[in-house]
Amino acid sequence: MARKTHVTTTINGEETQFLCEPRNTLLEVLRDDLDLTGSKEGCGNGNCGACSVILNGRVVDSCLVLAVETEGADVQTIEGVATPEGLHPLQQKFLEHAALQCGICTPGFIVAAKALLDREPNPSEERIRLWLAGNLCRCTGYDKIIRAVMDAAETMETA
Amino acid sequence: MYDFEYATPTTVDEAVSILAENGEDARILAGGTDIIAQLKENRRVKVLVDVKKIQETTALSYHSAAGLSVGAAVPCCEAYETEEIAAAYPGLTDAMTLIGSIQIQSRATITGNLCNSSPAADSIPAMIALGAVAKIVGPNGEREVAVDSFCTGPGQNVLENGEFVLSVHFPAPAANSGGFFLRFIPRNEMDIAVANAAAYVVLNDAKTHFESARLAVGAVAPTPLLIEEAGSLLAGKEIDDDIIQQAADLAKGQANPITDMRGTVEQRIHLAGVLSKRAINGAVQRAKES
Amino acid sequence: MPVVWIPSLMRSLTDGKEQVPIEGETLRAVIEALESDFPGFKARVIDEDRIRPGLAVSINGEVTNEGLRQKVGPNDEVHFVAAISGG
Amino acid sequence: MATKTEDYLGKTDYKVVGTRPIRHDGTDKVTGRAIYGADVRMSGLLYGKVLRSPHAHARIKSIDVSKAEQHPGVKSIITVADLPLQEDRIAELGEGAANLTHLRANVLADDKVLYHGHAVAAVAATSLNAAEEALHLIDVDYEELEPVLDVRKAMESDAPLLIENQTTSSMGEDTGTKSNVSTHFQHKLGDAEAAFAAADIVVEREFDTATVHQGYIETHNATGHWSTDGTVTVWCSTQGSFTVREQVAQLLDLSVSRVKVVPTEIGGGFGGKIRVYLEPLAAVLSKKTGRPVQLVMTREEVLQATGPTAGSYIRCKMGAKKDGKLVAAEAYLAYESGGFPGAWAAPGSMCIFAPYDIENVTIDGYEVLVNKPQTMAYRAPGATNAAFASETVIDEICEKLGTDPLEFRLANSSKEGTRRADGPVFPRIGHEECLKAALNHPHYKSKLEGPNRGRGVASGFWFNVGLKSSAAASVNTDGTVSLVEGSTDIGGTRTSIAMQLAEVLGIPAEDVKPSVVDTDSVGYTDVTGGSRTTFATGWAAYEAAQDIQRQTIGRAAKLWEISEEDVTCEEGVYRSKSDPSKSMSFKELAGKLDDTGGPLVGRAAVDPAGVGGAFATMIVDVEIDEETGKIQILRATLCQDVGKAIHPSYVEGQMQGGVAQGIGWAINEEYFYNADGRLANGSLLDYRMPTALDLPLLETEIVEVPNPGHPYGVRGVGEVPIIPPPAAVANAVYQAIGTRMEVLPMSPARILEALWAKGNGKS
Repeated sequence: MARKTHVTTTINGEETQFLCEPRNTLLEVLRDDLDLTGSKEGCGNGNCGACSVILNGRVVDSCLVLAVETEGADVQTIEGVATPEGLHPLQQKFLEHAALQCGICTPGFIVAAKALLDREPNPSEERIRLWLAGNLCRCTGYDKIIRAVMDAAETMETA
Repeated sequence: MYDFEYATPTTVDEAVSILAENGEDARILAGGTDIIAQLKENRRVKVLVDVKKIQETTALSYHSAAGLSVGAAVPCCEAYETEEIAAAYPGLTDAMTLIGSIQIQSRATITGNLCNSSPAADSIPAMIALGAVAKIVGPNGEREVAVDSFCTGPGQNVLENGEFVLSVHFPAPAANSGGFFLRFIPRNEMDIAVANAAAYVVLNDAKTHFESARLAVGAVAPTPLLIEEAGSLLAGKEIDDDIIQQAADLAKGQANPITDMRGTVEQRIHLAGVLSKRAINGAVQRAKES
Repeated sequence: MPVVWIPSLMRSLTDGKEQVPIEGETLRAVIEALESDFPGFKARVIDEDRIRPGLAVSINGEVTNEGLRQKVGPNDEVHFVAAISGG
Repeated sequence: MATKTEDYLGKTDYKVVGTRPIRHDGTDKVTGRAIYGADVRMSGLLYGKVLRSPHAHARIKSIDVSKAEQHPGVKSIITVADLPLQEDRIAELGEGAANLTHLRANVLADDKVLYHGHAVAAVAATSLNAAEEALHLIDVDYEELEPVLDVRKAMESDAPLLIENQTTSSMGEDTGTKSNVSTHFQHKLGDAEAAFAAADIVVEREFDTATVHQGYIETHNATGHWSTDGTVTVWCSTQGSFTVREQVAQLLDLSVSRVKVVPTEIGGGFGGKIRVYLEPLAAVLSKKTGRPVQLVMTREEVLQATGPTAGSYIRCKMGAKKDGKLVAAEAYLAYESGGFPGAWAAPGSMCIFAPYDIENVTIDGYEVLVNKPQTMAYRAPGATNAAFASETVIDEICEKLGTDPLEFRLANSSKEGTRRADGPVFPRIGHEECLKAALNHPHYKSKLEGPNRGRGVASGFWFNVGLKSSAAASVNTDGTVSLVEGSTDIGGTRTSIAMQLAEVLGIPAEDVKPSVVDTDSVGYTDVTGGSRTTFATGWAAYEAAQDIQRQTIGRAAKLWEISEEDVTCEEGVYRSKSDPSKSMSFKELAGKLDDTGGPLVGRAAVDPAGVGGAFATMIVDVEIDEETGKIQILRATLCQDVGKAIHPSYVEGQMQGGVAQGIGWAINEEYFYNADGRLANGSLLDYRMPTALDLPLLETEIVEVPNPGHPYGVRGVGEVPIIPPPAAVANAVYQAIGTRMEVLPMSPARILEALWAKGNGKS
């Protein structure tokens, strides 16, 4: 049995410690050790975006990050997007626009879209499509997702 | 995934000695977007050397006179989000904004793209066109290798045992210059290039003639190619469609691709011409606007 | 009298007849009657006292879920069609 | 009092139906709380992995697991010998019929592997990595055989046989000849030969379509626990918990009551999550280890070894008179069924000419074994391939006649009373209405200008199905209703089902609390597939509501001490006919249940007839890069007859999703096999599904021709939208570059070749 490394990181604002093998990805640790199963594995090699998390302010595919790399890092997952006060505007708009069908890609889309709106509060449709091109959705044809993100951006701007 | 060890050297020497000791069994981890995917495909590695703790790898510097230096662990997004860099090296930015998704660009590095040495790598032709040089460190100290002679075959390069690329350097852009990179993929994002091309041109002050030009193409040969003859052809010539087409035809002539699921020999040769023409035109346009 | 439309690949049994009017108040009775007129018919559509898996019977365009017990009216059209499920 | 179907059908003042409430499971899904199959966690869980064949076609000479068994962490390894032998018989498995020996041999290969990725053995270990390492230690001795990957080659008499005793069955008759062709069927209407002879214009073309995958983002998974009491529980993402129960029970020789299937949330299916792959393995590995076992496929495994849809070869010939009347049609459809029989040529052949009233038709369909994974349904299975052929041929006839392609379709459209080629006569259908909607759509009326641009149209038909559903609803004292149902919710059906119950009871959709429950907790319910869920399970909910309403009327009568006949109920308000002062809402009545007889439960189980077939017509604009051959979709509009849209947002979503998949199928998606039969593109990088950047906003025009067979007129919406896109895109490509595309996908390489063939584009 491979020896494990002790890692201290901040996940959704809370200092978190875990043990992992070097070969464990961040996604595996989130899901299997920390019970944060909101991040999904759709492909395992960075081609679908379902496992998107924000690592030190940047959206990444957590399936392509080793957990040992996150020592001292700041990680935000889908579980940290809503607050006790309520849903994030993106989450609210996804619901209002019916921007999800099966919902498996939804956490990844919301995390990736949040990373965009955190940086660029008022992106164009084209910009949103480009930014979200790394997140595959097979149910919606993206139409309602794009509309939801645009609407969320607008809501956040006026708020 | 097979088990492996994880090392986080904090100095170049430390990294070099781990690499030298383990030979082929050691691989570098920077952005991880290639190596982790390969490990998942059961590639065996004894030790993964995370170079991100080595200060030099995370350095990113740009001076209008000295040019650009990109550390081996600098992710694409960090480079292209630096406005002066994006403005000075639009051709490189084209490539860096096309590698994978935003998620990939948050991690992937141009050094990693270079060292993975895929014939279809997106940033390599862009680097070649810009005359980039890789700074290699190893047991025998430092050496510099031009990116255009770095790759030696699919997945193969000039790195010797114990060596790794510490950073990539780009000369300062000349006055009246412009760079451009593009690729052809069946989708609009998230794809491996069927073919790609990059051009860097320097125009005369009147912006009517080429002073010099560098054209590079990818995915049409075992390694990305610098089309030197295209540069020689264009230098001193007046800018017109005909001469650009001739330069593009030179790229076609040098293309020596394979047929695989991503493209056929014929398609790739054809695209080498189409993309070269578009790259040169794009670079000229940018040079004119500069 | 109900009319049974004979699947084209079974018309060799019915001397090429495409439609056969035949007496019967249930699907079972209709098939038995066809069997007596055209020996071998029954075995092609019935398996262990059920409509063959993969096959469905449509009465006036409506696929029956009552199997051989399905009532057949005097003006009904009976078709043997492929059972469709879908994705 | 509204209790009869007629009272609801065609109403224009529904209170709930046709509105857009937020889905009940929405918050869980946008916050990451929803539990999908791979999210199931339990104590003592072991991790399983499957060893898969590296060969497309080989005989297994031996399997040696002894080294792997010694690997640290490994708890059990199974092969096909651990699955009970099955007799060679066809069993109804709750979703179509299947041959049990084939099902068993697909779950774990028997004496042969029939495709690259075919499961050979399965391991359970204490960690995923240990299980994976053990796979490398299993020694399988294969004798490689020649693979056959092309449907036409597989049909040749000297082709290598996949299943050596396979013969061809034709409508219950066996040819007795050994062949890879498992099934041949035929539909004949009128005299096509004579009609072609009399036709003024005849167009015939041949088409090939590649194998494509449903591409759901969630990979297959199963968690099994075999309890010491002899019962088995399986948690999994499935379109049909009851069919999984049936399949697991049959494969493991158990009575169905010993198997409980707990459907988790499901991350997409589109027809691909109906057959079992991992579920029996999880159960058997759990039996052997005494611990729960979870297996989750990688993406590569999904692409290699689950059920993509059939690649096909189709010949299609159609004839028309100068006056624009279609008079004859003929089709030959050969569909790949993969390594085991059972493909989708049957529905393909029943759909190919269904949108049109043609009196003389001959259709021959063949299902053919090839060394690819056993095909599975994919959204209107078989129909998309078929429509690509027929709708392209029709476009060419329109061109030859100089007729507008929508007007031509309208003039020849099937309508109520039209006889289908497979015999039956259409009831009320809405193809004409779809075509009219397309003709009047701003998209069709807009001008498309610019070089290398083209506009194409196409129609599609899909049957939809009914099948069985159950629902139970209990009234809570706060006036809400808890609804349990068995249809796994892939696209918001909890809500569309709950709305149908709410409409009857006159309560808001939000006051219904729908839950999808396990196979022990609700009556039998067929799969979420066949566009049936909102139709049939919605119907069950409607009936359960009627059951509640019959009882609430009784309760009101009791409360007011009047006769039931004196009570009316309209939109959730109960009144006494004789005493207008007596009135109360459903909510008020719910608060008084305790005083009037205690708990109140409504229930229903249905197996409805009255399925309404669905049509859709698409308009698409494309632009082609003449130098690269790449198609850009500029604008896409789908006009679809949905019967009645219960929740329009999710109806639009189905339409858009189907169109997106159809566009992917049209332009990029395909399985690439090497000459030796190995899948070369088992990843989402090289299996190119559309990204957000590949599609425009997708316009939808909901056409509502209520289905007289359903209380609210629902037809079902999920499947038909995937049918028109490939043909519509092909027709648009023709307008753009003047070449008829006969191969799917119309990848840049193929378009480029077409351009070169015309002498264009090659620099």
